[in-house]
Amino acid sequence: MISQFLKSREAILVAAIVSLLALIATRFPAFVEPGNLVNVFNDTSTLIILAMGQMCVILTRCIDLSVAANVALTGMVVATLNTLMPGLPVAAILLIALVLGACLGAINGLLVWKLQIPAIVVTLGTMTIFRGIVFLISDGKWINAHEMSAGFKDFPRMELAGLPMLSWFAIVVVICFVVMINRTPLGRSFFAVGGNPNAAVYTGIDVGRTQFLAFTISGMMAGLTGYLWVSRFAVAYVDIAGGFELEVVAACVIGGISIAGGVGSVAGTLLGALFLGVIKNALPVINISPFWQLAISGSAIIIAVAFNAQQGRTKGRVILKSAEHTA
Amino acid sequence: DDMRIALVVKALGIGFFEAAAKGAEEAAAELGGVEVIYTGPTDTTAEGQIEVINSLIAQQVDAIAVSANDTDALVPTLKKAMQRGITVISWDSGVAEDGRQLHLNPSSNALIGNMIIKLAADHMPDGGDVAILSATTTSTNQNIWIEEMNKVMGNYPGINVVATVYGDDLADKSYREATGLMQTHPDLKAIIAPTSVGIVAAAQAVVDAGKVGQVNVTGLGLPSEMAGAIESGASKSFAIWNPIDLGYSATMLAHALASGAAEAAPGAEIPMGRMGTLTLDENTNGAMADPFVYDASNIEEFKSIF
Amino acid sequence: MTDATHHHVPDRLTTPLQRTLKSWEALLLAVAVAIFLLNSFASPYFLNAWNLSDATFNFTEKAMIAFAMALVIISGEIDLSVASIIALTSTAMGAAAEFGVGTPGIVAIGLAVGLACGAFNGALVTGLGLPSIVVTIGTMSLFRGISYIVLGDQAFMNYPDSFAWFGQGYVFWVITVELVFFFVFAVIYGVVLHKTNFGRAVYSIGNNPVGALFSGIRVKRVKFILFLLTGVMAAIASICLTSRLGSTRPSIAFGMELEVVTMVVLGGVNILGGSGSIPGVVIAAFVMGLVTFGLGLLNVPGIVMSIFIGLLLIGVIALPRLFAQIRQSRS
Amino acid sequence: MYLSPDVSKAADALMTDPILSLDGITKIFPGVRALSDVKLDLYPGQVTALVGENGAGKSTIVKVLTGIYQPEEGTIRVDGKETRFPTAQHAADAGITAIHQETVLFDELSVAENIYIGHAPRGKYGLIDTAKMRRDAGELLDRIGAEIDPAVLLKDLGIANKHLVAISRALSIDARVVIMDEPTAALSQKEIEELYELVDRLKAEGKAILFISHKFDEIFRIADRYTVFRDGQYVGAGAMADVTEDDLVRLMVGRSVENIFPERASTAGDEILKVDGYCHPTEFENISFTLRRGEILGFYGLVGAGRSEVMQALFGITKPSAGTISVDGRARSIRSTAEAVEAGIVYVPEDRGKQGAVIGMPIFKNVTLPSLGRTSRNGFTRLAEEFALTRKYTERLDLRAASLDQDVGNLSGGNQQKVVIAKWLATEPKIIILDEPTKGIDIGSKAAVHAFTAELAAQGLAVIMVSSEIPEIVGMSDRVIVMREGRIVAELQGDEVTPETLVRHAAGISEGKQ
Ligand SMILES: Nc1ncnc2c1ncn2[C@@H]1O[C@H](COP(=O)(O)OP(=O)(O)OP(=O)(O)O)[C@@H](O)[C@H]1O
Ligand SMILES: Nc1ncnc2c1ncn2[C@@H]1O[C@H](COP(=O)(O)OP(=O)(O)OP(=O)(O)O)[C@@H](O)[C@H]1O
Ligand SMILES: [Mg+2]
Ligand SMILES: [Mg+2]
Repeated sequence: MISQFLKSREAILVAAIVSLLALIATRFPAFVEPGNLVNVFNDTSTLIILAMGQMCVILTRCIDLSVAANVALTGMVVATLNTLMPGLPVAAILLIALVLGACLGAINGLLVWKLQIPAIVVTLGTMTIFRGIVFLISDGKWINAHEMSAGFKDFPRMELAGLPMLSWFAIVVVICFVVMINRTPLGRSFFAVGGNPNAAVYTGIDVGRTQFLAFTISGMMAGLTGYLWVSRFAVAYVDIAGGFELEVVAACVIGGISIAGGVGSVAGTLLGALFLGVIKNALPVINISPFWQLAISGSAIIIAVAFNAQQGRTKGRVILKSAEHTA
Repeated sequence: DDMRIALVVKALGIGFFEAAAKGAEEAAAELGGVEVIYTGPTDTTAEGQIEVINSLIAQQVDAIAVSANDTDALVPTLKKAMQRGITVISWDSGVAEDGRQLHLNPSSNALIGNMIIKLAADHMPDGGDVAILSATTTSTNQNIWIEEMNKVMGNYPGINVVATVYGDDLADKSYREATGLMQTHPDLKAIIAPTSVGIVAAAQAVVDAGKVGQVNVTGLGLPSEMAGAIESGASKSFAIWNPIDLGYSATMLAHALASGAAEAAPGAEIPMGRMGTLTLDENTNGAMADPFVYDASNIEEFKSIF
Repeated sequence: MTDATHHHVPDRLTTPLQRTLKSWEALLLAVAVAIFLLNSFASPYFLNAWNLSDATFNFTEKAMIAFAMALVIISGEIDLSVASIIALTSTAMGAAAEFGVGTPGIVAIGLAVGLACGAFNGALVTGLGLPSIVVTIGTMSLFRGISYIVLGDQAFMNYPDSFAWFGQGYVFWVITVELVFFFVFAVIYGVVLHKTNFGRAVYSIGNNPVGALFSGIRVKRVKFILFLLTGVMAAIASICLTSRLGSTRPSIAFGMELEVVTMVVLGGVNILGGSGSIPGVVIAAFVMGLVTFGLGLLNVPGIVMSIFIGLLLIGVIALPRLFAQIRQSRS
Repeated sequence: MYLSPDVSKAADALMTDPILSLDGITKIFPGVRALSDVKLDLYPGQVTALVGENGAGKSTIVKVLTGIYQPEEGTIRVDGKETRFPTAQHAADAGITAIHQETVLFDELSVAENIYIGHAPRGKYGLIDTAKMRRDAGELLDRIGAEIDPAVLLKDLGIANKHLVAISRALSIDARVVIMDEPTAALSQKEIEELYELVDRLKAEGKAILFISHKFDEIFRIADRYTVFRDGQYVGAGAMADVTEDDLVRLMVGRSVENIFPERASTAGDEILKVDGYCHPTEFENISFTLRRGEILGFYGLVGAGRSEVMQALFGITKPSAGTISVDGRARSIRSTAEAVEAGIVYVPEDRGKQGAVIGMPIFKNVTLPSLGRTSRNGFTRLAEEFALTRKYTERLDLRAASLDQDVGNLSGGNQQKVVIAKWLATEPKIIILDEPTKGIDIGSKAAVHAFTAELAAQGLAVIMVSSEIPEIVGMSDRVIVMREGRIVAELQGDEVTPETLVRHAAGISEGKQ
């Protein structure tokens, strides 16, 4: 069991993150202080939440490029609602964000399910459409901190047991996904649909419906993130989370979710997101010129993926008895 | 036919430019027979602005007044516009000399450079570390102001600029950069953000880091967007020129040139309605007015205006 | 089996005309014509040779990359790093120009860097067997990142005057150099994809890479060449764009990769590989160019245009399927 | 045919009511009428064999029965009551379970999950009860005598064990009707025997069994009744006891198939291929043999012996770690499939759908893919030449298709195989490797493939034929090489080639023990 874990992708990611932290600590010891690690986790929370949703989609052999636009749209809607009805309680805002996000995800899902349009095409389209709608409903204008109610802005910052609410959201989402992925028929059917869609049909799993649900879940996470993002940065505008979709996909892939579907784990995804989060937070503080950051994170993605692939490479079949021990 | 003047901004949706558009409309109303086309890309890219300008050329507008995302990249397109008989001026963020007839600086660059460091220094009697949070690496005006600021640093002994970072005029990136600054430089006394997006994000980051009173955020911002930061104390003061006046003046200048009432030559004096006249220097640059400082005493009054 | 009575198997059941009429390209052409007509009615400035000529800049550079991208996508891969290759090649060319290299030298350096970027992608994809979508998400950051390292907040703008020919020159009347490039490459890529053995290999790989390998196709070599081609086409687009802008910043062409992919998909190329055509991509380029130019004349903000493009992308694929489903459920 | 008194038992069976009864079923695919107006009855406690040529529609009716396809017309009755199966789940709920022809399993899920996906036992809060699922799976696997840990991932199993998992999955549903579509194709002799026992047990439990197979010995061993389809149509049914093999074949093919293995005189000429000391780190070692012009060299072994791996190395798919090869006396290094084709070595793979045909491309483009150099000029394709070349070889093989422009994916297995063979013949190779050329192919096409193979050899082509079917090996080969666990263990010639010696070498049973 333990030796199996040590050889797993998750263990390697843990090792990578730990050595990364050690490396950073040599240049900037304060980075690894618990307080700062909490900050890093908090900052990575949105990436974690989105990556969880994206994981479901990628497991079913699809991809959701519209998550960042969904974040922007949901964020703008809840921010607008907040300016119009400052009294609306945060619970209601959260509910609206979840439902709206899920609906947007369901649109993607329906197009994939009912019309069998490839997911990358659907979400490439909805990504621009969602952002366009943000522009239309906001008329291109920003909603700034002073226009938002205090309750709206303060919620993700509220601390519970030393952790901000934003972090707690990420933790709860991860726990929910662990249960959902491992212990519910839906979670298992994600693997079945992505691993072997033909076979899934034979076992009575509706491939399209499962993909639809994956998109809906991804959308719901994007909706949740929409509120968290807007309230955390206290601003809503067309371009928020611009280009974030690729970072979310990168987190999944680094975490060992196979882009071909059917392979991956919640723990891997979480670690993939944390890996990126640590890099992103560390680069500005260890005095690396801002101009180096892009190249470094690009290299990190390539190296992680090359490493992952080397790890997961099928070694071919072992037929020779003499080869069995070495393999 | 109405004279059509296009006000091309860095990106649609930014409060500062929305206010400028108001000023442009005011000028148009005052002049009469002028139609203002307020347009721009949706993200701050030169390519986006070029596409917009190309379609303005196609519409044969009479004048283009642009706040540029890139000093140089717009030049060929704007040159083409001028070849087709369109008056081209830049305002706020300038275009290289070849690409426009004149440039309207919101204020003198030297003055702004001095202003932003002075605002920080005023609240740092014992000196200390300051850092700069800029917009994109390609933003013309930010780069110039920072350069001007560096020139006068000698006048502020004890104050060190320890870092310059770029938030790309994105709220989240600016926020993260500001957070990074406070971590790397625990003794940081002030963050100077000469951009209206960055300054708001930096103020939020200071509040979230619990460093209100420790780190002062200052620079250039809009009263409407900065009201919260002043209230929370994250920012003690900041400056800005009046964007309404800026849009108004740009429109007046464009009209004057396009109607042939004035010519953009070094030393020329061009009337700008209620804003007086603009005097062009040898590079056909002119400056509008001094930036105005906002703090707790006057923020209430201005926050509903722009 | 020689004695068995032979069943006659005809070559084909449809005529070329039938296939053309039923094709995606025909549908798309109808869309293009409709947009053209709508534009002519909507704006008095639309039907003007110079304006239409200016409008071609909206798509020529993207389309040149789209041709190579179409081949990559048909082969079942994707290259998201093209916009970053533009940035890196432009930076290299700018640096060369700073050192006083002449136009031919600048162009040569641009092409070489594009080739190198393509080779890097190709090596990672074919050599290490990594999924191209992930590799190119990585190199997308890496290539542009290198550009940022070199340039930082600076710009290169000392291009020789003759360099302006590529992006600002006219060959004849309103016919721009870029438009000529566009047509030349359309023909080259159309012939390569549809009329050569190489093109056939690309299709076979996209339909079934294992089957192609087991049929004696050099799958890795073909894929590697395809990545080289996108690298080179990105370099050529970079030459045009840099020449048109007259300067280089590391943020050049930011986000262009998705527009290129959109153009390819709108052109009827199956994103999952195996089918698609160059004429389709050519028409898609015109459709996108006409939509953005037509809406631009009405001063519609770019982001609203992108709603139209997004709707077009989904609609053009969804509507025929929707009608087919409705027809099926009726019968 | 008349009922003799000694088959009255079989006649009795006709008296019981069927559990499941299909009538007038029609299923149409674009351009293909896969089933037209067929009927099929399944009776409790009896095994019904469904036989027919490739493409007769056997698998299609299985899919109709299990809710994967919806028929255009016809009725399905369970216990006399008419029902419909809109999804696979509905069929399962009605007590119908199937072992499909394709493996319908999931590599990344555990064995237990593979068995129970879709109907996993639930525990608290409706969550899957993993522990119970593993226990139940373990019991099921025990029941069929499989020694497989239910917790391991499916991808870690060999092909035979995967098949056992598929069988367990079918049994995990408490079914009254069990369908087996060519269940023995991937199993070894021992496992096949165990499967027969299982079928007997299920019969005793009163289940109705539908058994699809191309192997006649198997059908006569376990079936009680038969139903025959031909070209998507029902042609007959009855009791097994009333028919002979010849009768069945006549029903299936519409004519009698005389001689399965062609008479052929050995035509072996000069040595054309010499393989010396081929090794691979994990797959095989020290493979040396020679091949002569006009010779058919059989490669026999149990499934998993590594024959395909050796052949794929010869064809340039995998690289050997040591060893040399020479073709026509010239040393060659084959590092890619393209080089293998250049050297005149071609390979008809075992896995037709994945490796053989390029599904999604039309027949003619498949056939000319490796011969483009011949049909093109200066690298430019010429369609007329392509059609001509395709026609030449597909006609020789009597390919049945709507047109040469048709997608190979719409062809039946046997016809796909013909396209793949045509593709290679068009390259005019020197050496052709046939990997399980008749696997899953009906008896009529099988005879055609055998005749054709003999013809190729007679024309001077050197043939390597990998096969797990002993009659085929014995009937066709001039010489046989037997492999076990990645090694050559015997080379047999002439009278030495008997079923007994083949089995003994392949299983590693020493002379003495025998
Ligand atoms: N999804 C499909 N689309 C189009 N045609 C199909 C499809 N599935 C089957 N067919 C066609 O239907 C016919 C019957 O195929 P089926 O698989 O039922 O044959 P089979 O009797 O099982 O043959 P085999 O013995 O080779 O397994 C064939 O002509 C086949 O090409
Ligand atoms: N563990 C496995 N999982 C999935 N498929 C397998 C597995 N092992 C073998 N197969 C497939 O089963 C088929 C037949 O078995 P296999 O290829 O193992 O035999 P082999 O090693 O080629 O030896 P031989 O050709 O001597 O039977 C092939 O298509 C092969 O790809
Ligand atoms: Mg079948
Ligand atoms: Mg085999």
